[in-house]
Amino acid sequence: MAEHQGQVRTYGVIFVVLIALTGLTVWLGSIDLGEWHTPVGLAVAATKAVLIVLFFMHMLHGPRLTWAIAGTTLLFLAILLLLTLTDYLSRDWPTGRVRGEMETSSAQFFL
Amino acid sequence: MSTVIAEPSSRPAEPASKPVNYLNVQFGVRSWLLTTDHKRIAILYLISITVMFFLGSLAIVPVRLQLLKPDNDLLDADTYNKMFTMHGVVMVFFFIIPGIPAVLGNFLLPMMLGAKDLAFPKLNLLSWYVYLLGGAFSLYAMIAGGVDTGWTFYTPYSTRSSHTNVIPVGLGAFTAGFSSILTGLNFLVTTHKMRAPGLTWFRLPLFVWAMYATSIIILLGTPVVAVTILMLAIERIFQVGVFDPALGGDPLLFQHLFWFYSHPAVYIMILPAMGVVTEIVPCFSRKNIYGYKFIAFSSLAIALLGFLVWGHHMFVSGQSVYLGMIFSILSFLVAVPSAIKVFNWTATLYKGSVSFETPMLFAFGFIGLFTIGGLTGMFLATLGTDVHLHDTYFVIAHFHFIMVGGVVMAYMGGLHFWWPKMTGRMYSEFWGRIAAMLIFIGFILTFLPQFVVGHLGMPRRYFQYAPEFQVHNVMSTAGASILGVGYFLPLIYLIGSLAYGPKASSNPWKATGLEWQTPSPPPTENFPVTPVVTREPYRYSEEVPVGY
Amino acid sequence: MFAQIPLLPEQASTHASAVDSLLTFIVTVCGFFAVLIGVLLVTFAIRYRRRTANDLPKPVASSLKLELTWSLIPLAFMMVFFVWGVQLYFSWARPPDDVMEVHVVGRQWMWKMQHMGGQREINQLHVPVGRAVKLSMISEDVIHSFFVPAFRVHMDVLPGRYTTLWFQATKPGRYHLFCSQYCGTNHAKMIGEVIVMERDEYQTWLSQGVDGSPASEGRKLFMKLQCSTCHNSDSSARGPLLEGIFQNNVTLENGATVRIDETYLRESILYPDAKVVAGFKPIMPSYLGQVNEEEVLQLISFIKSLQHGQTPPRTENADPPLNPVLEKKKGKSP
Amino acid sequence: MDTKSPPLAHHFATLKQQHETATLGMWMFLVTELMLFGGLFLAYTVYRVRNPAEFAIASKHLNIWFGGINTVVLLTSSLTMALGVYWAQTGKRNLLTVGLVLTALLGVTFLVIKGFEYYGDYVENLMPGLAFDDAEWHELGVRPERVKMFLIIYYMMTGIHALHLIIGIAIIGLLAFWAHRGHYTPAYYYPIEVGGLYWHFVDVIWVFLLPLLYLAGVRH
Repeated sequence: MAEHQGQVRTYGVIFVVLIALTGLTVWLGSIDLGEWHTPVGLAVAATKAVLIVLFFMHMLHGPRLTWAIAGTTLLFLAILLLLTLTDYLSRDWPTGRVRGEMETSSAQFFL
Repeated sequence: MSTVIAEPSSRPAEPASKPVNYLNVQFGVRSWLLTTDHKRIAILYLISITVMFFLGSLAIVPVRLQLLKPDNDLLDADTYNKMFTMHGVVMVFFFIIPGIPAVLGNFLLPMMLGAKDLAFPKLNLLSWYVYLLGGAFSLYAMIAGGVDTGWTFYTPYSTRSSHTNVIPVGLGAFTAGFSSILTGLNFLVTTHKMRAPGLTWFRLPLFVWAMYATSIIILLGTPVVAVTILMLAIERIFQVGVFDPALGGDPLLFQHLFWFYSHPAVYIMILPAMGVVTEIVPCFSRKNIYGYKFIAFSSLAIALLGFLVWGHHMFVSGQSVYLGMIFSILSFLVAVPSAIKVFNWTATLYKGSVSFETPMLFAFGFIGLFTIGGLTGMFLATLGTDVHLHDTYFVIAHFHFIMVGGVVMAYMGGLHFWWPKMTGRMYSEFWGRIAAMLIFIGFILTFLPQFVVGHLGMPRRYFQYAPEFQVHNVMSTAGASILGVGYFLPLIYLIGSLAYGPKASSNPWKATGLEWQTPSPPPTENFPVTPVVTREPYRYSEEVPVGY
Repeated sequence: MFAQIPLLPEQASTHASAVDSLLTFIVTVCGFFAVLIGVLLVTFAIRYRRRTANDLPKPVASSLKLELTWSLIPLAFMMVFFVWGVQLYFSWARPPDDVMEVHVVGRQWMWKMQHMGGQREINQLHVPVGRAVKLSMISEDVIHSFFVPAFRVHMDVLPGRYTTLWFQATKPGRYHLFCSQYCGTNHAKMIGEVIVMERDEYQTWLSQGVDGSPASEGRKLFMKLQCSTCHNSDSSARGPLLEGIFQNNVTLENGATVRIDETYLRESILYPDAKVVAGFKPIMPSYLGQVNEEEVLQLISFIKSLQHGQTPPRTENADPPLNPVLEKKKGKSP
Repeated sequence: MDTKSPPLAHHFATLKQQHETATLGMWMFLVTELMLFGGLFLAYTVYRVRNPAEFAIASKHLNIWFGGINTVVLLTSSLTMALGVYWAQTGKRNLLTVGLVLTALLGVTFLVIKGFEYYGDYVENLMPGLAFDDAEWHELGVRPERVKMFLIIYYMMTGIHALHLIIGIAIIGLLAFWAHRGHYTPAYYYPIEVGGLYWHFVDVIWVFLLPLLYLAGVRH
């Protein structure tokens, strides 16, 4: 693994950013963003995760294969989540059958 | 003729004195139980999987006998339910899923790659112990009174209603899952990092491609079913709702999570089988495989698309009908790469030099039965017809054509094909052919009538049934007894060959793979000198390929 | 001997003939491909069998055209299966407007049916020929599945949620009813019969042994449980008036809107706190465990039938049912 | 015991191959781990879509301070881990040992805080099966069985996460011991790198658990 100048400083900066983002999450948690509450919380979390993966886990300068692995995993995770959620969100679309138990619309997820 | 695809592989002359190989390098129980040699681990797996196969077969004997008469009372309902559940659990989790990868894959993958071992030999040994642990949990459950949920563990029956050993069996499946994760991980890393010099991706044998695709599925799917079983166990133990509607849950979520793994698991079973057949067919046609890249990429396509079709198990479950539509069309798409493979195998025979040794007979059996199994899948992927055929014996027949007619046929073919390499002995060709034909005939007789009785409306998991279904069930039971003889024969003549079989040469079939370039049985680190590969696989002839 | 082996199931519903046409089509196409592959395998195996031990055939290059041909032609057929299958699936999922409804409750290990006219049956379902029948189904315990092979229809019966299945019988007779989703010990005994009758016979059958329609049974229950203590037309009523509300939209305490359907009514009877109508307090007690699934269906039928001014009068001198939690709270407070 | 010739396993040709193989193996393992949590994330999402009110209210009953402080603890441990890998690359044996020991200790700190948090949950009747009062939730106008569902998902997610952390602490502890013994050199440090990948992954999972579990509802 190639060494990089000022790696310690990079780690320090990333760490400070991570802590700041944690503070931000907790602070945002007390603010009513309406339906954006969860997406914003998850976006901050995703940012933190990306920073950790890219820098602490060295993916940024890692082999392409690592990127491919990460991408594949996220793709299949998305398949699992999206196809299953499709069921819950479209189960009650009209076909004339008796409506199922779930009345919540997709928008309510983010309330 | 002998084709050498590895240039400097100076073929080791077989000296008169006993050559050192992986079998005789060390003796004693310790040397086996603590081995990290992938070939020895493969043998350990072979033994344990064979035991599991016969246990699973034994469990179905009383079931088939019970079904001889419509209102038979040979078994009571509970015993019947426990028997078919054990048959399903043992066969699925402890035989078919690990079968080809853990035995043939373990033995062959490093050799086909020109490597000395798998990337993580200790992990490989660990996977066998984890497998044994899982098996122990399941056997405990069997002895302690059995389990009656069916291998699918559907909630809320499994969490609320069943009074049997759901947890130990769930734990067994959970544990066995981690065993296959370790194997899959090992295969992926080995394929990426341990290939011999010159062995580029498109020079890999197609068995390796198949194992690679299988391993991807194992890695992505198995953990999901593991955590699902965990949730099921927690709901059952604490009576806190995850899936049970009375506790606020949704039973369909269990089905989604379960089939997200268990449908791709079908491809975990069939892809290695396809890989085996892809090795056998060109060898006994003495010709290059037709459409190498199409077969290679169709394996990957199956791995990807296989994850997109799980909902076709749920067409009448109350899932969204719109999602049903999506799953239906995706299910048709996954049929295309399978069709590509069948056509390519057939085309490989064209203008070949076809011979009919035992492995090739099994391969023919595989192609025929798999084709029927695949085509009957069309009826189940089509929404309108699945509404009728769902959960009937039609489904039973369909997946047995794939899993038994397909996977077990290929497993037997592969075992016979590489038996000389694994043991250094030849088995009786005569008995081999008899067994192959008995299995084929027995299989057809067992499962063909089940398509009919399923269409007539006989639901699965019925211990007594309407009288008009009797003829078909009697035929099935008759076929199953032939099938049983067919499976028992190899046990005898293969074991017999260890003592009485003639010594096998390093390449008895005159095949091209790297594994045939080393003595039979191979030495501990597989190759005396690391081979260098300079050309694509399946080059039986020096001539340049000609078009149609 | 072979003449005695049954090969095809009876066709006794409008759906059955539609499914059978599609089945025939798929059998034809798949049969063609199976035979094609079989013939090719056998022909090649014989024609190109090894003749001398040292045969060494020339290698054959693969052809993109050929690969595409044998990928795309099956795919084209499959798309036909798909589109045809979807049509049937939607007709299976979408009952016609003019249907005769029957309530079905599944439990380990029996089927309980209740007709709108009040007739109740166990493991039998009498229906007239030529009339669309819609089953509203729910399970009391685990998942079951309502399967009538002669009608080529199938639908899972879930606990906690209504599912529906409809069919229109075309031929009088007695047909198997199976539970096809494994449900425990006597799964194989959870069987029954669907008895299809000519219309006049069916009318005769209807006139025998009527217990009272679900709606009238529901009315009795409604009175027995003293629902009208709160659900009445007084301006000070503690619960919403239930007259003519079915299929209306209603605003909840939290501002959301729900349509009043069977599932909402069931939830409100068993879990009244879940979706409280705006302007009312969550004081209604849960009837979970006090009414079974059949009775819930009866109450729902009654509420569906309830028109303006039909709410039964309050029973005199009856204490209203109270939310146990509130009771407890009252007890706790000094 | 300062090993000058780094151990090359018999089946590898070069140290580089061995290093790459091990790293790749860990990445592949993390694929599995992510999919394992994926199943739980799906259950969470589905039930949150179905029961938004219960999830919001139950989430507000969890203690955000424990969650927040633990996030900081875990992020700090990730920093010390990353520095540890850097010191291993650059051959700073003592610093490496210190980095690893700190990482493991921070992991233990996390678990201790988590333990206090679980105890607090128990005291506040947030443990279905052990301490839970349906009436309390009826009063808040939500269905208790759905609150239980949130809590059981919370315990599964944090429990499995804690299990991973315990395994991680054991691994890092062993690595620290060997580092102290001088096993690792700039040419042979892949066990540190691989252990680090695992540790960071456990951290990444927690980063998502924070908003999902503690911030499902708006806290005022």
